[in-house]
Amino acid sequence: AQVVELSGGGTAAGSQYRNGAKLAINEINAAGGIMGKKIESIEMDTQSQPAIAKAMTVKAIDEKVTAIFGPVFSGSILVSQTESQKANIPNFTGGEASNVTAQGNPYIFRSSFNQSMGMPKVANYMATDLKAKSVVVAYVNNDFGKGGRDAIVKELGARNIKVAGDISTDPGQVDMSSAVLRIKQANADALFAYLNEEESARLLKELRKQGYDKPMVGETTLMGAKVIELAGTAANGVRGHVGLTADAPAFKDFSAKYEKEFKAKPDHNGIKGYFSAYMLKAAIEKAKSTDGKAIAAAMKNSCFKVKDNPGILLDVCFDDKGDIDRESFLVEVKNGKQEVTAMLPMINKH
Amino acid sequence: MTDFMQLLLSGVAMGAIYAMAALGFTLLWQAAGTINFAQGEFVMLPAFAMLIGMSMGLPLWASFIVAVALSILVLGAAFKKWIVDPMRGSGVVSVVVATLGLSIGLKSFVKAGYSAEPHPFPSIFGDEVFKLAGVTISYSDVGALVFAGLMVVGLQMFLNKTITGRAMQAVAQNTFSAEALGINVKRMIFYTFAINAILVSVTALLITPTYLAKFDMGDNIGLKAFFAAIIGGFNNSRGALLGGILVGVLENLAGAYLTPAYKDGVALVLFLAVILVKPDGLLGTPQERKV
Amino acid sequence: MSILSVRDIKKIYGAIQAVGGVSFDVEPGEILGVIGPNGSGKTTLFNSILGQIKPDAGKVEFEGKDISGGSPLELSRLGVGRTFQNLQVFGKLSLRDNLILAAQEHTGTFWGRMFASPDNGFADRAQEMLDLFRLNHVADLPAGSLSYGQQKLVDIAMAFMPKPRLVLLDEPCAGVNPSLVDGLRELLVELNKKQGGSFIVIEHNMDFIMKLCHRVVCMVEGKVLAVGKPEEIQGNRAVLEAYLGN
Amino acid sequence: MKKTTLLSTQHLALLTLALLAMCFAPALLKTYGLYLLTLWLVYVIAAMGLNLTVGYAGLKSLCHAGFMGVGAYTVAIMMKAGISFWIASPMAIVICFALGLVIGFPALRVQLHYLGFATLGFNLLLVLFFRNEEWLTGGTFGIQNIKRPDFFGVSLESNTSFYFLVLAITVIFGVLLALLLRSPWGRAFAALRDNPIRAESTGVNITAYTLMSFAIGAAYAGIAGALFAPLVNFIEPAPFGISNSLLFLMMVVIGGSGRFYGPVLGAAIALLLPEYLRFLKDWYLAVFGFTAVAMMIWLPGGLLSMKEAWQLSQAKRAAGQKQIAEVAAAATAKGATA
Amino acid sequence: MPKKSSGALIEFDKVVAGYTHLTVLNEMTLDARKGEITLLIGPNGAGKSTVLKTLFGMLTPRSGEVRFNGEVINGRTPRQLLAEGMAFVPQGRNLFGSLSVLHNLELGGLHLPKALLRERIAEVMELFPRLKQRTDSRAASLSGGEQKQLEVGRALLVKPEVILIDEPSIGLAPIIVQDVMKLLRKLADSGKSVLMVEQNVRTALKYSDRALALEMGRLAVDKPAAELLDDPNLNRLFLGGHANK
Ligand SMILES: Nc1ncnc2c1ncn2[C@@H]1O[C@H](COP(=O)(O)OP(=O)(O)OP(=O)(O)O)[C@@H](O)[C@H]1O
Ligand SMILES: Nc1ncnc2c1ncn2[C@@H]1O[C@H](COP(=O)(O)OP(=O)(O)OP(=O)(O)O)[C@@H](O)[C@H]1O
Ligand SMILES: [Mg+2]
Ligand SMILES: [Mg+2]
Repeated sequence: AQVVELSGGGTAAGSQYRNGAKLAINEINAAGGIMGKKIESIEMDTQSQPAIAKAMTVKAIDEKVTAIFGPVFSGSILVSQTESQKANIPNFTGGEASNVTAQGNPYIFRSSFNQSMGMPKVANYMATDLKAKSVVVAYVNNDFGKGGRDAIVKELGARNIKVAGDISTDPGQVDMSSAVLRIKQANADALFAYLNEEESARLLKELRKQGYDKPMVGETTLMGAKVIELAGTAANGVRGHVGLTADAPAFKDFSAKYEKEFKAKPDHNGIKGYFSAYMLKAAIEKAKSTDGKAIAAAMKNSCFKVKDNPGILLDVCFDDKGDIDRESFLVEVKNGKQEVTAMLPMINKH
Repeated sequence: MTDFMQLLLSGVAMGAIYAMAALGFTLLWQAAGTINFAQGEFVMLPAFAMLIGMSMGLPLWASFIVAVALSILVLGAAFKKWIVDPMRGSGVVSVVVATLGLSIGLKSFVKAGYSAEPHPFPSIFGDEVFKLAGVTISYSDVGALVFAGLMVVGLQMFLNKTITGRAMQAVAQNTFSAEALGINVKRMIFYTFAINAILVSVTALLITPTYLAKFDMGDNIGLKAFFAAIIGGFNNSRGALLGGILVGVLENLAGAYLTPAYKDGVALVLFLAVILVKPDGLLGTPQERKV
Repeated sequence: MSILSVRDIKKIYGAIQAVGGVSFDVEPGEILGVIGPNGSGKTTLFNSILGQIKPDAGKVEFEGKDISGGSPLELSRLGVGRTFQNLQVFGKLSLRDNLILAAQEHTGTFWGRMFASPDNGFADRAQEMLDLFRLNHVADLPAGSLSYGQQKLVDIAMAFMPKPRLVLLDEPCAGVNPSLVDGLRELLVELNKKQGGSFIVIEHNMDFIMKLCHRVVCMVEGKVLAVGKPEEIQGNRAVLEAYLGN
Repeated sequence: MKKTTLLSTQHLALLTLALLAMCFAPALLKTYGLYLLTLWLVYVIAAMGLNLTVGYAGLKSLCHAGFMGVGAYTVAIMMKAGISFWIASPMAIVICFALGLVIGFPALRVQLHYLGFATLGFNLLLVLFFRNEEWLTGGTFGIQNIKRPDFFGVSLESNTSFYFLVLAITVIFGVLLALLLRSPWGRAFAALRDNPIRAESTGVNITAYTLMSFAIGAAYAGIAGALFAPLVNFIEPAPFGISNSLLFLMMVVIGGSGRFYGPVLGAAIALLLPEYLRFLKDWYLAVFGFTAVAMMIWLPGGLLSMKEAWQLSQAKRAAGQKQIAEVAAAATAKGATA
Repeated sequence: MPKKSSGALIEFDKVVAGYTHLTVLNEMTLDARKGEITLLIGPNGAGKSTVLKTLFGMLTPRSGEVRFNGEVINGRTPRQLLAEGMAFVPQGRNLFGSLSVLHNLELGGLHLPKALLRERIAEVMELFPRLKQRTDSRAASLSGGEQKQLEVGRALLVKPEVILIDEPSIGLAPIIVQDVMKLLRKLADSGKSVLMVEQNVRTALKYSDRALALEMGRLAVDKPAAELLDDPNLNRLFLGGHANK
């Protein structure tokens, strides 16, 4: 089952995730299913509310599903994963907040980096490539942004980079002028921005308007396709680290299929959904069982290769907590396109 | 100082946007005695209408005209016929809940039928900016302010200086007597909603470049506009402009100099201060004598 | 000592002086009439005395106690009742509930009423009033659906429910059938005689005022034009000219 | 007050039947159904409180989800600090009651939509507080792993036992509300709604009753929140935002505001209807929204006014009465309250 | 059912009408003639206002016929009747509170040519000097009697063929009552017709041609006004008990 945000605050992310997974499931079914069986999938909207997420999760469990995809929002995952844990059902999530896998739940698996794993890469980049001595951090005041902010501040500290400013913005904030003003006043060597796509676009536009000229660094959500579409030329020059990007060569095919199917560009959430479905397939095939315990066991502490499972797009490894590791990218936006400037290897050698 | 001016200016531009949305509320209150919780969605719909128009190859101005026509038809005539008329005399709260339902319905409808994602929207004033005394100003900021001013003055004149405008107010205040005096009540109500339809279309044209076309873009607009309308005075169109600009500016100043975390609370604090001191809003006329 | 003493009440609305310095006393057991042309400030005077509006100046004493600036609530609790010129009933409540409501807050404590019997012991008194004003047949209809005159009667009945010591009546006869007007007058006289209740009555019905009142105040343009016995007022040239016509 | 008996026999029979059904429901439902049923009861408690404020006392309060949040956070924070649920939940009620008194203050100054927005604003402030005061509320991360309470050593951790706890509390608070509404207070609240000016001059302390209607309404939201937190095991700011306050208003009005069972029905519609519509996939919320509109058009007085609406239409047909007479009646009623 | 028209201007023929849960008029039969002031009297709740509302199309009779100029008008809307020259001044508050006195008057004469409207407004102001002093005040700020003056003035603006007027004397000072009565008399003398409800019976009778007394939704008395004024039983008519059981 897919328990995702299809209405409320997380709609955009949830819809992408759902679409990605749907695409993968259709492909898998068209190719004969998993171990000869077609996948049935139910979609459930959490309305971006944990209470409903919980209802949907128990509903999915009542219907004896093999695995649960989602939710994307960290708060909702926290609720739904306790339920899926009780029922021994593997639960794939798109959330990045660190605490998701800190609960010691053997059935939770990420489809994207834990913030505490992605941020070191960004911090390294700022320290070595940009040689920044001070950084101003702008983040969106929700669990996603706050978690990222906490992680990066820690990493920057570890590298002796000064946090010259710590600026929060509201989810859905429209007017970024005061935030940009504060960014300028911080007078740091670089800006690290960690906001959702829409707000990122607005921030970039306002930065451009007020003539900000320092390096602008971010994570996935600062330079996704959507941001570039919304911010236009204002996105040029943005760079940073992404775990998943539709513009990397490995995702080109997927991108094209997604665009054809849904008339919209996929973002990292779309990839996560797509990946999750194929990951489940790989795990079931490895476990040779649809039993939740067996699937989970097949994934813990093990790696999967693209050459065996083309759908997972990149080689991945899971650790014992369900955190994911895989290659990632350094990118820069040039002429309205995201360009990959470097591939970063997995953090741990598996 | 430049920083301060920059903030002030951005605030005024933002405020103009709030004001335009607030204007619709004051209109519906003065001329139809209704509160429309779907007003934000009423702005969202023309935005999408224009988006669809443009995706079919129409230029922006042509899409705008189409959107206005559609708005008058759907948000004016159909809304009046299917929701306002049947609910006449059933009390403000029932109407409020109906428009709440409508707001949920319209949002979800656009989401399911079009897309859940935000879409960029071109500005009629372009993206250019110019500098004045160190302050960066964009043409769309100026445009929004000018339009808001024009709309406010125009609406105020229409409601108070023309006999049709006054007849519309009369209908809102006392439908029974209006009917007994031979005022064409149904037509007046239609005018009200048709004007509102035009207002929201213009608003959509001006604010969507900033807000981005998204199914839930109305949430934020609606709320701020309400506070702006009440701060300025619900029964006065000029109040909407004053209220909007006050909210816009103070929000910006608070975001920069106080705490950005409570930026959204600024409109509220201002609002509370105003209603406690002057319950009818800054420019509102006092309530009627009670006994 | 007078039951009510009003000193120099003033109320100005923009350019209009609604009440421009009015003073008078009401003796215990007195029925005082207030007359005057439309817009002469009678209702505004009432509202100022009762705290419904805040006068710009002036002092009001009830039974020797300064009540200037007191709220309608305090006055009601002190035993001052009133009726309204415009219909003021609880439109959605039944007539009986209207009556009980008018009295229920006058006994017991605020918290005690949370646990009190639903009618707080006023059912009988309400029934008495219903009989008196011939409203029995509509007693359980919502008050808002009564005819104008009937609502007016409800308003009057409500003022008398808690047995007030002083009642201010604002045009009680307007829209009331002549036979009931006579009944109302008899009621007031009786209450006045038996219980020593005092009344101030605004009326445009001269017949009623002249037969009922011990003393009449005539207001014009917010000021007292004349005070005196009904006969004196009736014969007063200035009053005739400004108000009564002929 | 014509009725001398507490309840008519018919009413009593129906009520008993409904309660019996509620008692046997867990046997027939799976986890999902039971969870939903419990959530519904929690919403019913909250909506009953709002019905008192909005439906009976006529004060447009749009802060109800905020109050519920305060209740939920109070319980969550206290339980995390090791304090028993049985101490924490009365605290939640007390704190919400006090907060209701505070937030009732604007109601003394302003009315109608002004009041609605003042309270909506408070709700906004509360959410900002929940979100920003991370030291206390866990900020946007929320508070996790909220345990369900024990009852004299019996664990209520299981879904069924927790359901019965919520059911018992719902019934207790329902009865309390019914008693309150029967007392002179109930009539005073109605007076407040109908004509506050007249009410004051008949000795009704509108200040006190206004504040009490807010405070008691808030207290109901508080207990609802206190149950919500252990039910979901996790709280964060989102469920206590303004959109849920609006949803509560919708529950009350769609069910029938100022009618005792209105919230029971309204909460069922607002919570369960979307669930039933889920088979419509992407469209379900759109259909739900439009259904709500249609219901309001059809029965502006709420679902429970169905019987009267039908009688009215029959009588109207018989009396040949036009819409305009209704308008006239409304106008007089308004004139009387204005 | 007899459908004979008596040639009167307004006729009620066995009209049954009322409100949702209540029948007020029980086979009411009455008529009013052109060029006369017809006075409707009766106890509170007798159904006087209901007669006027039914006539003006705000209630539709359940059975029976309402005729105007010999034509059956059951079910016509107020707008149609207005166009045919009928005007109605209801009981209670019927002003547009936040509009000024002048604008309230203007809305009473929406269909008059501009110049004529101005002239008529001037006439009304002449008649009610108090309104002249308060031309630009919001209607809601006026005193009770001033509001009534405004309402009556507003209805008289269009000089309707038939004016239905419900208790014009409520709240008016005696002098003004006289003025209004004289004015209505003048209208009637010039060929217009007036159907008036009044509780201020003795004064109203002096200016009326005919008096109809209602009792519990029925016509109890139909006499020339002068005759009734001298009737020693006048008071009995008002003691007629309740309108409905
Ligand atoms: N709130 C207000 N704003 C402006 N003017 C007011 C207000 N209240 C009263 N007035 C004016 O004050 C004057 C006195 O009004 P008031 O109601 O006291 O008269 P009244 O003597 O009761 O007249 P009536 O016999 O017509 O009832 C009137 O001219 C009225 O227009
Ligand atoms: N809007 C209404 N809804 C229901 N019943 C009504 C309504 N208006 C009047 N009635 C009832 O109809 C009856 C007649 O009312 P109506 O207003 O015609 O009386 P009336 O003769 O004009 O009395 P009054 O002299 O008091 O104005 C009354 O019993 C009243 O309760
Ligand atoms: Mg008066
Ligand atoms: Mg009448």
